[in-house]
Order: sequence, then C-alpha cells, then structure tokens
Amino acid sequence: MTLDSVKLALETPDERQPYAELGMKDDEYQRVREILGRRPTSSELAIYSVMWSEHCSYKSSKVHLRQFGTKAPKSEALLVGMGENAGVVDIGDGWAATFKIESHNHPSYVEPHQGAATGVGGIVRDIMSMGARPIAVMDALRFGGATQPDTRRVLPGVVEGIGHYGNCLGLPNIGGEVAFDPCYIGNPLVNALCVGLLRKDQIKLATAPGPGNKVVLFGARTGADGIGGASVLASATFEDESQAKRPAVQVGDPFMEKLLIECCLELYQADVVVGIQDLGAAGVSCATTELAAKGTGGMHVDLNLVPLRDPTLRPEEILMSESQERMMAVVTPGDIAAFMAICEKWDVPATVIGEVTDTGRLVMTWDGETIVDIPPGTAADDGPVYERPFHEPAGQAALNGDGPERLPRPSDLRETLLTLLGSPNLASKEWVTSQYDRYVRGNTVLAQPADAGMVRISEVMPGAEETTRGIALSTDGNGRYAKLDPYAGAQLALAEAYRNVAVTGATPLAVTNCLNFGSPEDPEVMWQFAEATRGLADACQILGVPVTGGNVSFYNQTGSAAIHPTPVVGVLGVIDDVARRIRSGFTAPGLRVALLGETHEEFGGSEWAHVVHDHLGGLPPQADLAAERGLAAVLAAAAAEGLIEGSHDLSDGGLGIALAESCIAQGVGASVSLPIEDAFVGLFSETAARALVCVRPEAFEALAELCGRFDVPCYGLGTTGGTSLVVEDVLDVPVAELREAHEGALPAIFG
Amino acid sequence: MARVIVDVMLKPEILDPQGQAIARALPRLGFSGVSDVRQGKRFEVEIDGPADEAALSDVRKMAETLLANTVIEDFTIHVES
Amino acid sequence: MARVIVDVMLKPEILDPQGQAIARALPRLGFSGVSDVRQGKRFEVEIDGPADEAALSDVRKMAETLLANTVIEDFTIHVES
Amino acid sequence: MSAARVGVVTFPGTLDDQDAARAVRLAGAEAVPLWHAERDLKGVDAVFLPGGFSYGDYLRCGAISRFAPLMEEIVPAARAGLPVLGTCNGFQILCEAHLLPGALTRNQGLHYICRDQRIRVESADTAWTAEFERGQEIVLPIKHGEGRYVADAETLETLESEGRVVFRYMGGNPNGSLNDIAGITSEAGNVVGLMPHPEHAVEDLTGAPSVDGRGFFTSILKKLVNA
Ligand SMILES: Nc1ncnc2c1ncn2[C@@H]1O[C@H](COP(=O)(O)OP(=O)(O)O)[C@@H](O)[C@H]1O
Ligand SMILES: [Mg+2]
Repeated sequence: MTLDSVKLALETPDERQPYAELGMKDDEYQRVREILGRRPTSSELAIYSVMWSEHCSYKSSKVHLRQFGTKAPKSEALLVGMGENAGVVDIGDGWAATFKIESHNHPSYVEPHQGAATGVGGIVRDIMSMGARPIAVMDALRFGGATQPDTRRVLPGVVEGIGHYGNCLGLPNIGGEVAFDPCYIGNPLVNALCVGLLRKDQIKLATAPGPGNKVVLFGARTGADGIGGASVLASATFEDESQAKRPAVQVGDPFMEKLLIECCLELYQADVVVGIQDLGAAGVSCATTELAAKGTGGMHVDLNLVPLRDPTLRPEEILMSESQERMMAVVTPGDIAAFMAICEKWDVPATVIGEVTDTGRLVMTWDGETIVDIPPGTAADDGPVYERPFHEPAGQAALNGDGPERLPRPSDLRETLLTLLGSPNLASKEWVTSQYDRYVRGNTVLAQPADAGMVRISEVMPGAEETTRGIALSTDGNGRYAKLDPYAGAQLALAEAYRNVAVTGATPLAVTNCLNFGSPEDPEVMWQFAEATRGLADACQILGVPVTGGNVSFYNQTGSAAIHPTPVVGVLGVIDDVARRIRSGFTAPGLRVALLGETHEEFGGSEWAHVVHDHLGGLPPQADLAAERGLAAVLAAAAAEGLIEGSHDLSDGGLGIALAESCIAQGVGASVSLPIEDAFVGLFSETAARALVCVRPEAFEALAELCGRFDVPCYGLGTTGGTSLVVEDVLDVPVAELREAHEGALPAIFG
Repeated sequence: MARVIVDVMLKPEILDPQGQAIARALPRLGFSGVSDVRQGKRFEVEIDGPADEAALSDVRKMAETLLANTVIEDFTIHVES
Repeated sequence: MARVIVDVMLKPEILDPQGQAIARALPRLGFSGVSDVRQGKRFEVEIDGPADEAALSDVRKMAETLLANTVIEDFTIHVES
Repeated sequence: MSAARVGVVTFPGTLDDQDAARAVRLAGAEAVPLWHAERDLKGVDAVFLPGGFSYGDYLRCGAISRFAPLMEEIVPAARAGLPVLGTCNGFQILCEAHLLPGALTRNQGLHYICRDQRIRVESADTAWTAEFERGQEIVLPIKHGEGRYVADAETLETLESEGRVVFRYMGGNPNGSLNDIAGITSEAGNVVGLMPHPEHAVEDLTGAPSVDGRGFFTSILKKLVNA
C-alpha cells in the first residue's frame, strides 16, 4: 500500500477520494481542497471527515445551541462555560464542580454492554480532562417497550455495562432514569453523566501552548477500535439488515481507566501538565487538532511513535481509531521525567509523540514523510455550519387537538393507583440500580430512590475538610411531553430536574443537557430540535441557571421513524450544609403532610393516558417556571431552617404516585385528604411545580408562613403513620401491597 | 450422549483487557517468554443423542445466537473425543 | 513461537450458575436435546520459543498458580496444532 | 500511649481504601497506607484489605493481587498472628492467598448486587468481632458480583464445627453462598474475611442506613490497646 503523503497529493491532484464513504458532502470536500490549496492526503481526509462529522462539529445544531450562550442568565457561579470538555461551576469555599452528560446511543444498540460501558468511560475522561477528580456518575436510559423482545437484549447488557465500568472505577452511581416507550425500540438512549471536583484555581484546559513543549499520549495502546465509528457509526442511520457491516465496536478496559484517573490526579498534584485532552470520538485527530488550535497554533507529531495494539494499522486508521482509555497531555521538557515516573508508578504506558511548534500548522509524519500539514483550527473550529430547514410536523396540530379529555375516566382509583405504580415507567428501578455501587468512597449522602443524588465534598479530596457543602444532581426528560410540544417539553425536563434538586434542600446552580433527536435532515425533526433548544434556553434564563455544556445526538431513528424528541436535562445544585439535606419520603410517623403547589387538570402525555389508554395527544402540562422558582426557594429556605423532615417531588403519575412512593420509602403509611374535589384529577394529574413534604406538627405554621412569602400554595393533607396509605373517601392500600406492586414489576419482566 | 465443545474468543482486532492484564502480570510473577495471552470462554455442551450433522448444526446455531456475541467474538466447535 | 492452550473448568462438584442459566434458556430458544452446559475459560498463551518440555512445564506452573484456582477448578493443557 | 496503627492496603484497582481508612480513624486508630508494590508493613498492628477490583478482577477476583510484593509480607505475618481483615475483594484475595480456605465464585443470580443486607454474627471470638454478641443481627451493605462462598464438604464441616463461620446472611441468601456463609475466620481467629462492607456502615450521613460496621473497628482497637 502506497503512503499518501503531501508530496504525492501535490503530484496527483485528481486522484479520486472516498470522501462520500466517509460521510462527507461534495461541498465539504471542496472546502477542504480550498483550505489546503490542494487535495487532502488520505490522512488529512480522515481528520477532516471525523472532525466535520455531525458528532464532532455540531454542524446542524450549532446555530440553535448558540442561544444557550446569548440567553444565558448572569451567573457568578459559572467558571467555565460551553466549549470546553465540560463546564465548571463555583460551589464555594474555593471548590468547583465540573459535570457533563453525553450520549452513547448507537453503540449501545449494536453491543449493549460495551457500548454503554464505553459511554461511561468517555464521559469520565471528559471530567478528568478538566483537572478534576471524578466523584460520581449517573445514567439516563430509555428503551423500547419493556416487554418487547429486543428490550430484553438491550437493557440487561446496558445496565451491566454501565454497572461494571462505573463499579470498577469506584464511582458511586447516584441517580439516573429508566424509561420505556416503543419509539426507542431500535434506538435506545444511553446518556451518561459524570461529575467531578477540583480546586477552583486548578482548572485544566485543552490547550497546547509553548513551542518546544512535548505532546504525550498516555493510557491504552491504539487498536482498530471503532475505526470510522465517529463519522459512520455515530452519525449515520443504520438498520437491522446492515448488521454484517457493523464496524468494530470499542471495548472498554475500566481497570486501565481507574489507573488513568489516579495517575492524572497525581500528575495534577505534581503540577506537570500544561494542557490536557481526553481521547474520545475521533481519537488522535480530535485531540491533536483541538489542542493545537487552542494553543500556540502549531504541533508536530510523529505518528510512528503512537504505541499500537495492532501493528498493521495505517496512519489513517490510527488517526480515526476510537480506542478507549487514552489521554493526551502537553508537558514542558523539564517536567517530562517527573511525568513519566508518575505514569510508571501507575503502570500507565506513556509516550512522547510530538512537540508544540509556533508554525500555525499541525504537521504529522509517517516513515519520515509528511502526511498531514493543515491549519488545525480549520478542522477543530471552522467546520461547516448548516442552517437546516425546519417546519412544524404535518400531524402536529391533529396530535395536539386529540386531547385526553375524551378518554374514559376510571371508577376504581385504588386499582388505577396500583396499575400505574406497577407500570414499567413508574415501577421501582431497583432491578437496575442494585447492579450499581452507590456506596463506594463513602461520600454518598443521597442516591436511589432519592429525587436527586447528593455527595458530600469534605472528604472527596485532601484539603476539603473545612467545607460543609454538598452537591446534588438530577437528570430528567420526558419524550412524550416533548413530542406533544418540544418547546414546553424541554422546559418541563429542566423544571423537573431543577425541582428534584430543590426537594433535597439544595439550590440549583447550573445545567447540562443531552439532546436526543432523529435526523436533522428531516425538517420536522429539525423543528422539534429548534423548539426544544429555544424552550430550554428560555427556561434557563427564567430559572437563572446557565447551560454549561452538553451533547447532541442526532439520527436516532429507524428508517423514517424518529424517536420522540428527547431532551435530557441535568441540573447541579449546592447545599451549604450537607447535614441539612432533606431525606426522601415519609421519614417517621406523626408528621404533617403538606402539598406545595397548585393542581390543575393536566393529562396530556400523562402516564395514566399512556398506560391505561395507550394514548398520546393534546398538550403537556404547563411549564410554570415562576412557580418552580418559588417552590425551589421555599425548599432551600426550609431546609436551611431545618423545617422539613422528608420530601418528594411530584412528576409522572402525579400526587397518587408521590404519596405511594413516599410511603414505600421507609415503610411509613399516611392518612390524607385531597386538596381538590375531583379525586382522579387530584391523584393523577401531572401539573408541574409541586412537591410533597412532611414536617413536625409544630413546624407546619412556619412552613405555611414561608410558603406565603414566596407565593407558593401550601395544603395540609393529613399525617403520616400506620401501615396503609389512606386517601379519605377514595382508597386505602396497605404499604406492603404498594411495595409489592412497585418492586415486583421489573423483576417480573427481566428476571 | 456426546460432548460438544464450543470455544469462544474475542475477535483478534478487539481489545482483550483480561488477557492483557494477565500478560502484564506474568513477568512480575517470574514467568518469562510469554509474548501474549488471550482469554476466552469454553463451553461444554452435553447433547442427548449422537454428535451427528443435525446436532452439530444445532450447536452451531446455539453458539451464534447465545454462546458467542458475534459482534465481538468468534467461535469454533468440535466434538470431544 | 507456539500457542499453548489452557482450558480451565469448574470442578464437577462446584455449581456453575452461568452454565445452568444457559442450559435453562435453551429450550425457550427452541433448542432441545441438550442435557447440560458448563462454562469455563480458555487461555491462549503465546510463547516465544518452541513448545518443548521446559516450556510446557512453565505453562503448567502458570496454570496451577495463576490461571486456575485449583480449589475449585481443573485445567488441561495442550499445544495448538 | 500511641494510637493503634492499622494498615490499609491499596492495590491497583482498590476502591474502598478511603472508606477503610476513614472507618479506622473514626474508631480512634491511625490508618497507615500500604502500597502493594512495597515490601513494607511499616510496623502496623493490623492490616485491612479493602474491597475493589484489584487488577480489574480480571482472570479471577484476587488472583493477580495475591502475588503482590506486599502480600509476601502479609502472608507470613498473618500466619504468625497479625490481625488481618479482608472485605469483599480483600476476602477474595485472602482466599486466593490461602490464608482462608475455600473460594468466592460468581453470584448464583449472575448479577452484581448492591444492597443493604441483614447478617448474623456467628462468632464473637475473632480479633475483629469481639465487640459484637454472638447471634447479634446487623445490617451491612453488600456489593459484589462474585461473592458465592464455596468449599468442599470437608472444609465446610471443619469451618462449622470449629465455629469459624463468623457471619451468615439473613433474610435471603443474596448470592447462593454455601451454608449462607458471609464471612469466615482462620483457625487462630486473627484473619477474618467477609463479603459485606463494614467500612460503608460507620456514619449517619453517608453510606448504609446503619452504623453497625463500627463494631469491627472498635473490636480490633480494643484488642490492640489491651495487647
Ligand atoms: N446540547 C448542548 N448544550 C450545550 N453545549 C453543548 C451541547 N452539545 C455540545 N455542547 C458543547 O459543545 C462542546 C463540544 O462538545 P463535545 O464534542 O461533546 O465535547 P468533547 O469534545 O469533550 O466530547 C462541549 O463544550 C459541549 O459542552
Ligand atoms: Mg423526582
């Protein structure tokens, strides 16, 4: 095989190149030729094709994502915003948190275990590359119908993959989601979140400044993993018949990643890293172009020096390989020895593969010949930007017109409650979460089934002993709501995550998001995307929480059938005194139960309509963001004053489900009456901006007074105690029976 | 009654972290002269009848759909003598 | 250069839940006539020199001390032809 | 009087060492980090092998760690009476190193399982359980994929008859362990291995919903101080 060098490219300008096979459009290829003033070499083509893929360049989403910046609320907490590996937020006392959510949807469909596992690995490296110690993970999962055969293939593998990888890293899994809907049958959504902690003044960035500095590749050796994956696997539609053409999937080595984590932390501690970047999709191509583009502008790399697992790899393949557990660092020549010694201590292979230059060019050689010579910014930053056409879907008005009002209402609310409680979306997720280690490192304050995960800071890292703070995190999304109204759906996803953080007593601070959609080339999907991003940006502005980063996953569709638009939103909050966190549910007998927030009749997209009538139509609940803000303020103040003993937010399934789950949490019953006349609406409407709390009887007045100050309606419903959930004149169910319905559902399906 | 063996190994291009961890450990344990280790699975399948064409074809199908994950693994089948 | 295979199987008296899970799943998947399945491990050890007595005795030691836990597992060794 | 010193071992892939050190400290002892590659016990009075996935648990849990240089110090010291506690991966390593009999194999249900588990203390005669009552029921978290204790019939018989089964699972055997065994001890009672995690059950705010794990550390502390 002849080596395609720059010299050869100049001599053979008309050589036909397989840019289309690499997913590049004619005009994109022409632009590369214009940039270089010649045809690209095959290695350069490899770089541009992956860097300009949808996955890496955000070419279809960029124009919409900009709103997250332009509409961003003023926030003193934001230290690093969008555009870096992950956003960084000031959490006080000199400490910062970095967090991000990312998708690994397509790989998880092809090979559920490895696909999901490497999804966790990738997001953890993003967090490490900010200079942080990763401290917890979460996973937001969506599958086809629970009883559909392919779900039985995909779900156990995904859960095992996430569990195994995260457990091996010693990262507690503190939350996430599992949802089922037939729309995800060929396109499961596997979104993984990681959060890390670092000193505010020790943020690392992906940059390669200082000519003469060394470029070090460390971690696993490079193999043929997912070659072409970034552009082919991750951003093209694939269908069942094409199984034979599946590109090599990446296999993760969590042990190597664990070594990498400890190794990186020691490198940071020793202060021997100038810039650092993880290798994810697009591997060496991405790391070199991005580091160079953000640094002094030039870099020289000898690709022969890249340690290979498969010695037959060609330079193009090395550039595109997605081998996991690799990082790239920029190190001053004086620190190289110290850097290598630390890598050796941790048994992490490390190799100098190049040097920073001031030429403004990224130059790579192979066997002494120049095979890449490009301005790195043109690959990393100046990718194509599309203003994709969009319009409202043809059936949208009809869908919105077909409201739930026409559905017959149930007469037996007891049975309805048990049916919903045992439906796959609302049932206990313990079958999944019991496969995750939630205790490791001993800092987990809240994990499943709490509304948000919470981690204390003081013992995460040396030097943090003085702080009493904790961070809380939740991820949420609802594809049905977003299908009915993507603008409101995205806002409701944010509202729910925000509320989940608030009910623990923490104050929401910042947002990350993973936008899972169908093909951007379909104007109807693009409309959903445009509406969802607009909705999210507007809501962030109103709630005062900036978007710090995230990820877009397009092409989640089989044939022309796209998934429900599914924006998944993660919210991070801070609690000043972690010991004041509010526990989940009814924590003791003899407490007063109160409902905060107003209830309206809202059943569009509801769990009831879905489970009982298999109906999706009408409009989702209103996203009343002012009310959300008030509710969160009440909860934070009440937690700080120690007014609340237990809490639970209201979301899917409404008050009925929240009451049942609150009873199940500690096995404490309750007797309540409903705040409104219509018991069905009272129990199952999904109005947002509501939460259930329990307080000592003598604290009720103070709570009511606090609610009054923030204009939050507060209804005393009754008291906790006994062994049953009693809703006066409506239903009476032993807690044991609630528990059986709730906990038995998934094991009955998945074994 | 016959015993059919199905050997399942990761495809050569797929990373085998287990094998690599073993290979890296060997020198420390005083074993030299080993250039590579790969770890796979071995299934012993006891069949009721003889290991004839039909039975082997059944085992092959079983290997393809259940015992091996053909996305990342190859398998071979032989009858134990 | 030679490849030595080490097969490691749980001792017959030790429960093999993985094998049993497979055996139980087979009828559901339409496979009949399988009376038992056991799952073990297969190691492919590449040695630098020839597979002579000395090399095999080395691999045997490796199997005994590292690759198999002889409290619960048996192993066999053979040279791949 | 200088505080008792408990060594906490870290292998590549050890995860619960931070929790282990914290539990030791909360009990009032000094936690001394021990690194797998060093042949140095630093004069500690007892050793704690915490959980995790040492060497990725590749091959078999504990199989590779057993050969660490530090283990070459720990094994003879343990045989000579040094108190050693192994939890989860630490228990697996102790079995692989033949400091404890039997082996830990794949959970019968084939899944990794993380839950709060009721267990019964069957022996208060070990270095690590003296502060419990025999027959006492406690709650500790378990989190493992390979925790099914197996041993041949003779070994089991010996363990039972010599009172060396230290912990038994209650309210449902989570992994199919023979005789519901959750933990065992050596003949001399100085080496204890168990699958549950006492170090995750020592604080109200975090970890499991119990502080029953404290007993392990108060036990060893008392023993060392009285020694
Ligand atoms: N939905 C989104 N919202 C906000 N920021 C986004 C979104 N999607 C991507 N980004 C930002 O764009 C940048 C590039 O994303 P990505 O390629 O996923 O990062 P990385 O190179 O670390 O994998 C990141 O800073 C990311 O946070
Ligand atoms: Mg909630």
